[in-house]
Amino acid sequence: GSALAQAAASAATDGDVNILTLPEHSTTLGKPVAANPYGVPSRFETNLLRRESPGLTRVNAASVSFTPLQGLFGIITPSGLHFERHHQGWHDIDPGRHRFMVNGLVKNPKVYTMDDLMRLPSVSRIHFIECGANTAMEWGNVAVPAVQYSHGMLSCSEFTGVPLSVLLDDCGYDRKAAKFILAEGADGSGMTRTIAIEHALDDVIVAWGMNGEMLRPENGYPLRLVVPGVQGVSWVKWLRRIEVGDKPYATKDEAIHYIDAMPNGSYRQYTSIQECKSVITTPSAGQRLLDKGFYNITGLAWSGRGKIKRVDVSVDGGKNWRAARLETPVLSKCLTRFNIDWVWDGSPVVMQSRAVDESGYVQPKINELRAVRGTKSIYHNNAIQSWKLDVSGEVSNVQVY
Amino acid sequence: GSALAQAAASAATDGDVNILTLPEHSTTLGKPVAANPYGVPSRFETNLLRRESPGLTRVNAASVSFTPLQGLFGIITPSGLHFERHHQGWHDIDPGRHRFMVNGLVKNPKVYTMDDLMRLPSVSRIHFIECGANTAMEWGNVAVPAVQYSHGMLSCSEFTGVPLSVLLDDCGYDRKAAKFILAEGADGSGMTRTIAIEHALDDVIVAWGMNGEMLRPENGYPLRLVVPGVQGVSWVKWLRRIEVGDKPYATKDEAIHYIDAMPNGSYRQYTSIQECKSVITTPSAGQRLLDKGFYNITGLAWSGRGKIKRVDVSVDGGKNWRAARLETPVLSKCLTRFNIDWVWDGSPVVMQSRAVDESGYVQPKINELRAVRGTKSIYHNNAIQSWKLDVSGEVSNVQVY
Amino acid sequence: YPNIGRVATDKEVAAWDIDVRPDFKGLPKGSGSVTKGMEVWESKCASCHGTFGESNEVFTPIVGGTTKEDVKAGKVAALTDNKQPQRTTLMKVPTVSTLWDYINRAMPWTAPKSLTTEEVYAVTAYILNMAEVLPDDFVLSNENMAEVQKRMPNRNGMTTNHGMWALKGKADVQSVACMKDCKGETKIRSELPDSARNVHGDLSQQNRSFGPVRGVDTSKPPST
Amino acid sequence: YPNIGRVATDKEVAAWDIDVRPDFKGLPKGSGSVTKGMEVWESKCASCHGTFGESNEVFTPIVGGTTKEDVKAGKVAALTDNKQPQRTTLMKVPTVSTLWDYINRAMPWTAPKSLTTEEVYAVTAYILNMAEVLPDDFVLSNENMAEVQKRMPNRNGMTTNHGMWALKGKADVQSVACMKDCKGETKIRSELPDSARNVHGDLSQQNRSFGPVRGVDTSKPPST
Ligand code: HEC
Ligand code: HEC
Ligand SMILES: [Ca+2]
Ligand SMILES: [Ca+2]
Ligand SMILES: [Ca+2]
Ligand SMILES: [Ca+2]
Ligand SMILES: [Ca+2]
Ligand SMILES: [Ca+2]
Ligand SMILES: [Co+2]
Ligand SMILES: [Co+2]
Repeated sequence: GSALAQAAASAATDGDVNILTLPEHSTTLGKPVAANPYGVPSRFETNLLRRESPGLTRVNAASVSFTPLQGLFGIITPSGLHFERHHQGWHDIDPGRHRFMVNGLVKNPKVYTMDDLMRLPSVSRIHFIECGANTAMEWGNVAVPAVQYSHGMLSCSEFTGVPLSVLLDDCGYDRKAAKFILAEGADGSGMTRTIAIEHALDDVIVAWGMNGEMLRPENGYPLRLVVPGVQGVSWVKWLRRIEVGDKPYATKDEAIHYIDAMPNGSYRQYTSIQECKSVITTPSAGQRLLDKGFYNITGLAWSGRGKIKRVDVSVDGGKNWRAARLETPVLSKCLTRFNIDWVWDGSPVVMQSRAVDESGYVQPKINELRAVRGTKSIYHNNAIQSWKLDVSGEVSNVQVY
Repeated sequence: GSALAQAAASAATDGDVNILTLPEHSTTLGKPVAANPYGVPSRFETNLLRRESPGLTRVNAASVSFTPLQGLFGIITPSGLHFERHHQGWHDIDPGRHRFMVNGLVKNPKVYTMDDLMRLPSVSRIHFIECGANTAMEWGNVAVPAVQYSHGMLSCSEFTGVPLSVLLDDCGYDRKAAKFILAEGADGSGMTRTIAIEHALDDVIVAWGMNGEMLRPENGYPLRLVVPGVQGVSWVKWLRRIEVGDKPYATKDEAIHYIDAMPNGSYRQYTSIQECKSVITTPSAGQRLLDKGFYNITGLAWSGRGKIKRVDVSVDGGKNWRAARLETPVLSKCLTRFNIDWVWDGSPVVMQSRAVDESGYVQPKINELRAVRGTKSIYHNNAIQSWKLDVSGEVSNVQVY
Repeated sequence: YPNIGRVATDKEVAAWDIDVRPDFKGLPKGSGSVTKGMEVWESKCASCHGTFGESNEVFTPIVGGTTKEDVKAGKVAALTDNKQPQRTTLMKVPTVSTLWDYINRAMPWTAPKSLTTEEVYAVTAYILNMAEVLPDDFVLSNENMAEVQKRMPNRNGMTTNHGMWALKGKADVQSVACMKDCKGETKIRSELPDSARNVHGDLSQQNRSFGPVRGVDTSKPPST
Repeated sequence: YPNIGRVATDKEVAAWDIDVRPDFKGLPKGSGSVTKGMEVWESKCASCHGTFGESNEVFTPIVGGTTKEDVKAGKVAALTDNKQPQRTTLMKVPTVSTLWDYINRAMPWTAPKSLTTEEVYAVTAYILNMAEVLPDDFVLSNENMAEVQKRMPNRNGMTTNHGMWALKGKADVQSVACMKDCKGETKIRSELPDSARNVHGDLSQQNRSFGPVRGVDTSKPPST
């Protein structure tokens, strides 16, 4: 804190030099409008970036980049920092040549251009997207040094598109026989995922918009599926096709991956819902408090089963809990930011958050998860996260139960 | 529509070549994760930019750039396309050296660093910001060719910061004597605006966050005031100081500008609330429909007095109206997107939207506004906007009453 | 909030608390003559605002459109008869504090906050002198500002009698939401002049090349 | 929705509808031998996945960890005894259709959808041959896929008996939200290994240089 030190030093005398000597920007003319016709962050905002976790995957076109949750505010993820998960790399697809097809158990298999789709009745909704493998590295022991890597396969945006139900109706889907849909991407992996028809008709969106503009290429430009509450792999990017069928498809990413290893050696298949979870983002591991005194402990809570009902925070390793303030609006299958007042007296602290959703489900401890699912499960780790604050002010990642 | 034509042509035969011949992105490996650690829009998204209106001002450091509303979705404005209004240019201020002061009728005048402020209890809320001069060019006759220029001094973001009431409390403001506050910027113009204490204590935020990340430099990095419902000029950027006082300050931008000329030659001073307004963004002037058939008419509604209650749409120049679907959540002092189904039969159409807010206020026609305020008013033009659709498919800006 | 912020020193408050209110709270002691003001104006202001404050080059004119009668009435007649093509600063500004405060904080545009207190008094006096509000030999000071206020041409030009300040203020325009067979004319009263069609550039370049609509090629005339 | 979209032609559907389900709906007629599959593998696959499908270079191994007993049982024993260091593709995959579909749509990685139908049959057969699921002289075809399915080592390894698919499914883990003096141990059971401290780079460069906290300089050991 050189700025802090400086401030303190000069405050002892006449005052802070940053006040007493007017800064240059107060005494000069600044830059014109539209200097950046498409604006970018400040030159002082170069540390919070999407980053990879070394060794997580062996090739970076079938890999992950993580959202820097440690320094974000509110619930909207800046689109430039939305996490990435590609299986065969990303492309910047020409929307004029992109086509979308619906086939299978429908009266009329149809082809739509982007022009067609964007003329249809659209909706915009704010939803979280979380990779099923978020926090996977921590099923066993503590493995990563910061919330970016432990929880950063998580983002939240306002998505705009046409409800899938509108398209299924438009093609005359078979209301009796239809039991599942298959969503298929136009990338090399031809990513495919099965979705139950009830879910498809409920709140799934064929989306082109993200945070007011077109999807970013890394997130599926010009078209992706939005499957609220369900793990990100089902939100098929570069969406080219929906097939209506009567049986699940057991695609690679629902028969070899995104299956949950149980202690008895079996795998749970078709586990898609992201259960209720929360994490304190500031302060969090890899951060240092400069000082004793007041802090706003803040974090995120979410549930694939609906709205967040309550978030409790403990600063004594789980012995006592206080309900945090939830920011409004609290939306279904959307991030909810929580805040709670706290004064650090300089002693060591273990802080945790625990979310409860509208179904009454309580975010579990890691040992409770393991008691049912063992330690090989990889996906769907929604355990309570513990951060240890040391007397030095340094926060680190620990498991507590 | 060469893509359309192509599609139509090939559809007559075996099918669309864009389907029959697999695109390159389906048969190759794409780019790795974190190729862009801070992502940017697609290479096909280069047309929607912040743009100036030629002749509106004479120097571009005291000017405006407009948000391209004609192609945006939902309610969140991408931060790179947030409108700009500077009076003495913009700066990219070093947050480590930025200071914030509260003085005047307070027990303890105080200085805060960004470190201090960001430790305080924060809130995040989605609000619109509209320049008081939005749509000013149309107080008289039709003047501009597109919604970007008629309504583009309008944006909407999730803002994060500490409630001003927390800071006023922290400094021990004089609950009896305090009647107004003055907000002051650190830019060359030292932008200053008076705000009533009731408003200051209500929902005003000293904000650092916008859409999940720090404010952009053009929007006040690292600190700006958020004054929900009030014209943008009060949302002081590069905020350096709040003074608590007992009288209004009659600053340049509340004694020479942002005053409303009335037909009797007097000016209304201290008009700050942005009254209920709406506009159809697609289709809108300067756009062309390629085809008859179904369209989703979509637009935005907002009110400085609270929530939007209803938006009506007319496609016959105001004779008959239908209530549009409002997207949820409908938030106070926030954009609300509306959508309505419509089939174009190829005949000429005049389309309009009309918003009603929770106070019961009905967005007026331009002649109703003029009947009270005349034609010199400049600011606070919240009239119903009419777009004329020609048989050729071209949409243009008209005034209808 | 333990350990957050600190008390500001007097010098810090003095460095930043520069605002001057209509009742002259905040006005520093000092003075400046019209004569000195002319020097300041010609060396530091006239290049942008014109020798007589009349220039429209970088901003609307500062001086012009006010009369001796206005000084008496405290209400600028040209605001009613609309004979002046543009509304100048002095036609609008009701309070002399506003001029003083703004020049002090923001002018000259490229070097804001560079004027001495004397220079601000002087150039404010000179602007009012150009507008024939103050005589050539006037020396403006903190002592006589209140007197000068009484000569401001549009000092009675403002009203706060409206509903757009208070959170629950009453709206002045009351429309009605008719839904069916609404009466009244629904005629097109104004259309975009042809000359304005392409002034903002070709709109086909300002819309996406896909989606529900295209941008109109405004470099060509409308097709009908 | 008048004038939106159009009916797809048969050829268009055929061009894109390539998925193959566990019940072999979508499987095109054709066949491919283990022998041919070895050619395909060595020329187009082995560089990434290893000559024996064992490579860990670009992805987890495809082959390994399955036994003749697993083929009989339809359940891979190593998934229970955890003796295999990594879980290979063949240890997990229950359905042969999954392999066929995925290789057909996505492999080879840098040239997806470039294989002929025969090549896909052949290389699928060869992978199963490497795992000793199919004999050296086997010719895999649409006719015998159902038989091969009966030999998949982990064909009985899946369960859908859980609550994470249905919108209103019942959660398997039921915690309780104790608020005060909560019982049970609250011990630190695991901490970040020192070796992992700086693996993701210096965290002081991954946080802002201002705000409520700073990033820890992880290039140095912790201060306690
Ligand atoms: C380099 C150009 C430039 C110079 C030099 C300059 N000004 Fe200005 N002035 C401007 C601009 C541009 C504005 C409008 C700023 C805005 O939009 O807020 C302005 C605004 C003003 C206004 C407010 C007018 C109004 O109606 O809002 C006053 C008064 C003024 N200047 C006085 C001065 C004085 C006195 C000086 C010299 C001491 C000076 N100016 C020097 C460019 C200049
Ligand atoms: C250039 C490297 C490369 C080549 C060549 C290649 N693969 Fe792959 N393969 C990969 C990668 C990387 C993945 C993982 C993709 C992902 O993450 O979704 C993969 C995945 C697979 C899988 C799924 C494994 C699993 O557990 O998910 C199979 C099966 C497979 N490849 C078979 C083949 C066959 C057959 C060929 C040749 C016809 C081939 N591969 C050629 C790189 C390659
Ligand atoms: Ca401190
Ligand atoms: Ca003051
Ligand atoms: Ca001149
Ligand atoms: Ca069509
Ligand atoms: Ca199929
Ligand atoms: Ca090898
Ligand atoms: Co995932
Ligand atoms: Co404004």
